[in-house]
Amino acid sequence: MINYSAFLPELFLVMAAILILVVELFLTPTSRRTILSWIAFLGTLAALLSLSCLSGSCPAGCNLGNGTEVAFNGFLKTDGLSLFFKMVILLATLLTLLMTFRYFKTHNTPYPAEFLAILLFSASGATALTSAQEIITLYIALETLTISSYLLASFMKKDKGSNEAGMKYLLLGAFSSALLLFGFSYLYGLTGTTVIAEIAKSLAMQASSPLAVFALILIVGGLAFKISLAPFHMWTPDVYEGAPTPVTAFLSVASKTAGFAAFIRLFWVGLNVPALQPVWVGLFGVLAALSIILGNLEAIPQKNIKRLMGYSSIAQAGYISTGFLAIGPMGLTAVLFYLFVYLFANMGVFLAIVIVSNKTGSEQIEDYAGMWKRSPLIGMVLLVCLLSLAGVPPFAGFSGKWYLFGAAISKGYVWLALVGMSFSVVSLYYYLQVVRQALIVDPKDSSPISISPLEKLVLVACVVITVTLGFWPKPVMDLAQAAASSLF
Amino acid sequence: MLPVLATILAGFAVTFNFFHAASVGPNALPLLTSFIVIPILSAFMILAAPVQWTRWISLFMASMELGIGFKVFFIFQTAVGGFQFVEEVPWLKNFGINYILGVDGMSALMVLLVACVYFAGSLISWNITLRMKEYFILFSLLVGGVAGAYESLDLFFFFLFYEFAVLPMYLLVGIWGTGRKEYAAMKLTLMLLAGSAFMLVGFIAMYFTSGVHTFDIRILGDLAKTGFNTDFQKFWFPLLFLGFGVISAVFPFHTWSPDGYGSAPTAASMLHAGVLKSLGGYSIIRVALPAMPDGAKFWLPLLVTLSLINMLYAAIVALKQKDFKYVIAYSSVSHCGAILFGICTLQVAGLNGAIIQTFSHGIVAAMTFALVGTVYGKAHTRELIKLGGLAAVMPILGGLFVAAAMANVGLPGLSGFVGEFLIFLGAYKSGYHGGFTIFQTLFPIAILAIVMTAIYYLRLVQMVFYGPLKDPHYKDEVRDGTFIEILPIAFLLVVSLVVGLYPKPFVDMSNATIAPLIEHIRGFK
Amino acid sequence: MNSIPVLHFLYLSIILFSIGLFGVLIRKNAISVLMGVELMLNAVNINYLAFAKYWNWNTLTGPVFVVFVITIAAAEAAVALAIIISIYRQMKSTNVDEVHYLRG
Amino acid sequence: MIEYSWLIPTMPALAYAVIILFTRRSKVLSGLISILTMAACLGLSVGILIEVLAKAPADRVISISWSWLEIPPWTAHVGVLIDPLSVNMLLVVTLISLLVQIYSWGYMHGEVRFSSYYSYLSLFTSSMLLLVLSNNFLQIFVGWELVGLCSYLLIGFWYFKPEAADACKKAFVVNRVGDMGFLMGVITIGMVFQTFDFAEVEKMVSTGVANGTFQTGFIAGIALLLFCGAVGKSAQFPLHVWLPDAMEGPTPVSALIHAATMVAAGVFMVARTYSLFLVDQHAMTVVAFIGGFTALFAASIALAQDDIKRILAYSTLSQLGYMIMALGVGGYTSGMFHLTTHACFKALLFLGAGSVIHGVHNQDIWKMGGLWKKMGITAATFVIATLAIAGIFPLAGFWSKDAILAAVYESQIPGHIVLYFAAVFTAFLTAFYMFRLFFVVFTGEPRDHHAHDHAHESPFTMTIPLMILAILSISVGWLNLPGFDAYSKFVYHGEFHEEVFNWTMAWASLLVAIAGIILSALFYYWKVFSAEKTAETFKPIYLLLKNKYYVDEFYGWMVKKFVFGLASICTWFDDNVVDDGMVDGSGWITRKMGSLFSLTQTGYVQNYALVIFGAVAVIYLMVSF
Repeated sequence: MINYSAFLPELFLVMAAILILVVELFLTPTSRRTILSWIAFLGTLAALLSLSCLSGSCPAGCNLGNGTEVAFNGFLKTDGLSLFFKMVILLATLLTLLMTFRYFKTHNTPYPAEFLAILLFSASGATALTSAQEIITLYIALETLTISSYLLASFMKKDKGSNEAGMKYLLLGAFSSALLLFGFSYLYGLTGTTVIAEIAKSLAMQASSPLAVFALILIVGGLAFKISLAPFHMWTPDVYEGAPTPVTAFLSVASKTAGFAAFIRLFWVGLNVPALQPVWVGLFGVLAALSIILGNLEAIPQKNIKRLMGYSSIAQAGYISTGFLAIGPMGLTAVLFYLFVYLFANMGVFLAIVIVSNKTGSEQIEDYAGMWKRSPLIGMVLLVCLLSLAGVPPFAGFSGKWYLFGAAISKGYVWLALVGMSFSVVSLYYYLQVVRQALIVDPKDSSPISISPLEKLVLVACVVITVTLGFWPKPVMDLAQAAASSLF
Repeated sequence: MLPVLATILAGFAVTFNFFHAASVGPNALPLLTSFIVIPILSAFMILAAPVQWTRWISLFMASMELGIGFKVFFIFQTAVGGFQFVEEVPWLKNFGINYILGVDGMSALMVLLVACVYFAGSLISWNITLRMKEYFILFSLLVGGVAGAYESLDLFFFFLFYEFAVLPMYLLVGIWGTGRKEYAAMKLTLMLLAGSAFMLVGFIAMYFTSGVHTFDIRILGDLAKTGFNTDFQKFWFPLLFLGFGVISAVFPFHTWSPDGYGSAPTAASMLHAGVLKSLGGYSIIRVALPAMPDGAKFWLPLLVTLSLINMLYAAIVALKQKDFKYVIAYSSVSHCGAILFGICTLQVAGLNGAIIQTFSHGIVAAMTFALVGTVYGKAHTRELIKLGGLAAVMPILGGLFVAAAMANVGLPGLSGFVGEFLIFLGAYKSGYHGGFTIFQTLFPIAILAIVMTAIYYLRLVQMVFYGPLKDPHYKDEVRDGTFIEILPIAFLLVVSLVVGLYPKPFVDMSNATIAPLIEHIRGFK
Repeated sequence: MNSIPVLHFLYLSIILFSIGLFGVLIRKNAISVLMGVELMLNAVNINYLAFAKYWNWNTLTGPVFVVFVITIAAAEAAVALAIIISIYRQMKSTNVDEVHYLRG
Repeated sequence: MIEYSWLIPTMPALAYAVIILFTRRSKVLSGLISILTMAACLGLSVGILIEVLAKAPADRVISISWSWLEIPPWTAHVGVLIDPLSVNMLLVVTLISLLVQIYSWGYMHGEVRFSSYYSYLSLFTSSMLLLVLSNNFLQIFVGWELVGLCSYLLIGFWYFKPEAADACKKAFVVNRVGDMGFLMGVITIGMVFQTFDFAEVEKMVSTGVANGTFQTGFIAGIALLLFCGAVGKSAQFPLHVWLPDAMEGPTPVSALIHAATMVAAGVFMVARTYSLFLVDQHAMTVVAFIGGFTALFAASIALAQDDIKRILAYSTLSQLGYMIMALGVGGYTSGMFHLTTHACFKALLFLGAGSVIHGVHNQDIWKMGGLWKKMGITAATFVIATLAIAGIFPLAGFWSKDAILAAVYESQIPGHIVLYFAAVFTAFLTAFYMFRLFFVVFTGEPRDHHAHDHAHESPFTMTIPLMILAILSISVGWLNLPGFDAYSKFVYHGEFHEEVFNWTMAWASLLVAIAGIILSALFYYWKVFSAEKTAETFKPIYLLLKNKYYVDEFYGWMVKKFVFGLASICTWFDDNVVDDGMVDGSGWITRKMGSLFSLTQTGYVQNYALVIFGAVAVIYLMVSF
């Protein structure tokens, strides 16, 4: 008897995807595709709601779960941690869907159904990844996520950029997952098991061997690619720029989150052994610093806002890694909280980008001039979300950074915190360039930008959440702590 | 005129009387919280209300703020001392963050200062027309941030409010500024935040090193003996001093200040120069000194030199400025140097002087910037060569400017004198009692600064107001200040006069903070 | 079968992996790059089987993994070819160096 | 009466506030308010005088204090000190101010800013009285600065005149230089003795010196620091340059501030802190010689000036030098006595000059002449004052000046003989240039007929003060008639000791003075000698004197070269090195690095792959080795 509730959200997603594909068969090419959007939306929503049921706090009082669900004799375990990750990912998916509706108004494609389906598939991959307790499962989930996102990235067949993005993402992704697998294979060779907890056990018994280190580094390389940690970050700007904007948004949040989930499972559980731990902790210190520095520096000269966001996301990965260094509940809490904050800030920005580029057809920063006149709301969103990313009070990014660096410093990484803080000043420079265009410069053409009520709602929500979490982080912090406690 | 006065009185009366009954005693009304909330609330009200109400809302709220400011000042029990009206709300237990507000003598003065400048500022901005709503919203938010920074006793919230105040400044300068406004805005923001980067790391380091895992300033202050060993203090004090120093434009990190103030809109430069800038010295006294006295003493030679350079160097540079407002900006830098100098004396008199000077500089700088802004609004230029003889067409403003200049020069009877005098006393004393003898040689140099100040301010008066009327058009075009323009300036002048004529209550208040602090510090090497 | 020690398999897989790597880094044709990746994956497979032999066959872990790898590699290849085709449609070439419009 | 003494400085201050805030519109009201307050002050002062005289000499010192600011254990007070010295000053100040204010009614008639003028006068008097009544160093410094402010405002009263604008700035800054020293002195006192109170400090000094806690040199140092202030305020060499320029202000102001009262504040301050000076003879010597030198120096300059007010200004300098010298040689009483008499006749001279200027609208003495017939009262009073300052028997100047000469002669300080002869020679010069002034202005033929025809006697508001002052200039000296000695019995430092009047010396100086008068008569009345010819013969000396020894030029050069030179250097440094270099430079570098690094994003997919592989390889090598 399989415990379905362990992968209930994934089920919802997959079923929704299949349903979409099936329904699509019955539609004439001319008929409207809104129903598909609804299916996708509801499916994701259902998955999201199922999380609260699984966490044992169902509003309807169903007793589906009590926080931890295990299936496939332990290969798939849905605990508090993975629930939190799933929540972030699903929220990201929801917002991505919203963007998609807007996006396809102008960039129309003959295959909306496929797009939605693939999006849901890759979302399901991401969510599954967060609860994988075993390497094969982890790998499969990962590939489900990435392979579908290759497709998503290159979905606009007529668009050069999209194609190029798809190709680069694919080749490099395949390459890095090859490295990852190679590393896994040696891990298997060293331990004879693929269950992460078992690996930890058997590694703890043996001394550090060059082979183990080799495997470790291969794994770091393969996974760091997914969260675009320097120097494995180089695909990020190109793909972010080329891919359709909703996909960029999805990648920047969902797949990053999944990547971090994988990291935490593998390293904090599997490789957290005396022999190896110092190696990878030090390694991550370097990588984090490198991504913070490179990401922020290279973002400065950018003209295209999506590319800018690409670089910024590299830097953000670096920040999150500083928390990842501090093994322990505090670090984990910080990471989770920051991911949540990052979700809304980033999504807000990308939604704004989609809306604006729908109107102006441009993604150049200087075309954001005079948003304060054309659409004050978007100006507001850019101000709040970007500055939250820069970590300026009173926005959530600030408290997020405070906890991250706090965690890092608590483990003695003062230098890393100093680097991070100094370069968040640099980041402020390029974020403010956008804000400057949006709020200070006068518009070239001051035709107002129309926003649908739903989008208004979401934008406002992003702003409100980002501001409130700056002042009143408690609710989310409690959630994150609960999640973290499931690991320690 | 009448409606304005009515609004002011109404607003003032509301808070001043409302808090009367309840604000003393253990479970008081949240006096301090409301002091932060009012400006932020006014921002939201302005956002919601139709545009023609904007100025009135802002004025009303500012008057309410003024009421609270005076309330705090009056009902603060100097004899009792310590932190009063404390409000404590647990925020994030496991991160040791609590929402703690409270004022001791020093911050009570600062609260009054904030209130006064906010009030004057919202009057000075009366004639803003461009994007009026946004202007007043940002302005109020700025005040909210500053107010919070002066009241919080928790490093997290201190930092949060401080940077919260920096942000609106960027837009205020960028949108409503003059000259190279965007450059200035970016420079100001980046330099201030760069400084604060060190602060943040330092705070967190204190948090973990202290061992008790708290951001409560009161507790951290007492940990100097047990919590922080000398090496820690030696390492972190300079970084904190740097972070705080950038706020109060310590050499060589002062250049944001002339450009920033040079191009900021009047009210913004008033608030920034008058209130936000003073945060630097304030936080050194509040955070750095109590927690790291050894570090302070170790680095004293360097810090003293820096502050002296600030005083003299800025004064000298001010001598050559061609822009009316730049002179004022540099003079404000120079005065902040005096404040730092007073802090570096580590003497009762000197530190009291620093606080009084902080207060006085706040009031006086605000007054001076208000004057410059008003004159600029009438003469449409700030180039000193083009101005001249304006006293003929604007006698009242001219007279007020002379008064402001004298206050800056440190003329007895105005607030400037008290602070400077105490600072020099402290400087001498810390030399005399065999403590830090470098002062005995340095304080004559410090006093030299008052001569320099006199020179450049009188030069300013002469170039702008005295002599024959440079531009004949002014004769019939330029009028003297209107009631609305005069009111805030006169108000600030009166405050400065009161401090100058009867400093006792103010000094008592600051001493309520300083005397224990000195006792605390004296126990160290 | 038992005569061949595990180490030899590992050498083989390393060699294979390197060849694949070489292909990925050097070959200009997108298809060949893809094939390079496939080679690398195959090296992985060899590893797994070798290690599976080294530990014990009964827990099927190694072989199962190999099966999954092959499947996923196939899926990957399918997607890859689709993308490469649509690129070819656009720029009449599959040379990876000609696809560098996104940069800087 | 004494318990109301605090009213004396407060009332004028209130008058100032009232005028500034309310009655600016109405000239009459403002003027009346100001004058009446001053009358009230005078009345109070007289009352206080009577009360003090009633007391026995021992308990004539009353001091009242209120706490001004406290930093335990250390307190600064604001207070009132009534003793003969302050009473003396009170009378001088209130009396002269009253007269000058009455006089100004006529003189400033038709001035647009009449009200502000009177408000400033009130403010000045109030701060002057604050200074005079102060019982501690801090308060005296406060008053000191405030009178400086008023003098700034009043010199620059006609701010639209560029000269006035320059002059007031100069006056303020030069005074500030002196005040620097003063401030240091005050701070040192405050910190060393933990109090500012005169009496306590005096006590501590006397005991401390006795039991050797303080070595005399230290006290002398403090005394000299204080003296810096006096040098600035009383315009002694080398800080004398501001006073002549201060004549740009309205003439009554010059009479009140820059002749009778404020400039005397320096002398008063030295007298007030006398015990500090007495500790060490070197300090006294410095004081004496600076005074003596200034006296001679200024007198010699006065010989070659043409502007009626500037001549008087230099004579003021020289007379102040006299007083300082007197204090320096220990002639406390004589110094203060000369201060008092000088206040009367110098005020008279200035007011007379004012009335002349009022008549002829001109200040150059070579455009005047023969005014005797036109303006009789002015001329008559003027000649009295001239005789008084020349020190002619039995006018006021005679008695005070001779007292000083005697003091110098009998003093113990090294080189007092030199001082004595310098003083005598100064007396001669004084007589000479004062009568030169008188003859040129009032006697002979009118030189500028147009001006002469329009010349007229001033209104009674102006002439009445002149007459009162004339009477005083004659009679004040009699307070100290030999044997009577009312003044020296009243104002003295330490123990009162009888001074026998030295008649021979008196006659000698009288002869010198008369000689001076006759010589100037030969030049400018009978025209036996030709001034022009003499100037030709001694051209270098003449030019030197005419250009005031080029001191102003020297200072101007110094300021230009050093202060502004330094300023331009610093400004350059600030703009280029600190701002463009450090701040913008770091920004520039960051941006450049950004664009540099972004070059690594070549867009070639295989480069990226290579980087990934390379990174893995490098990391592995780094970790394993």
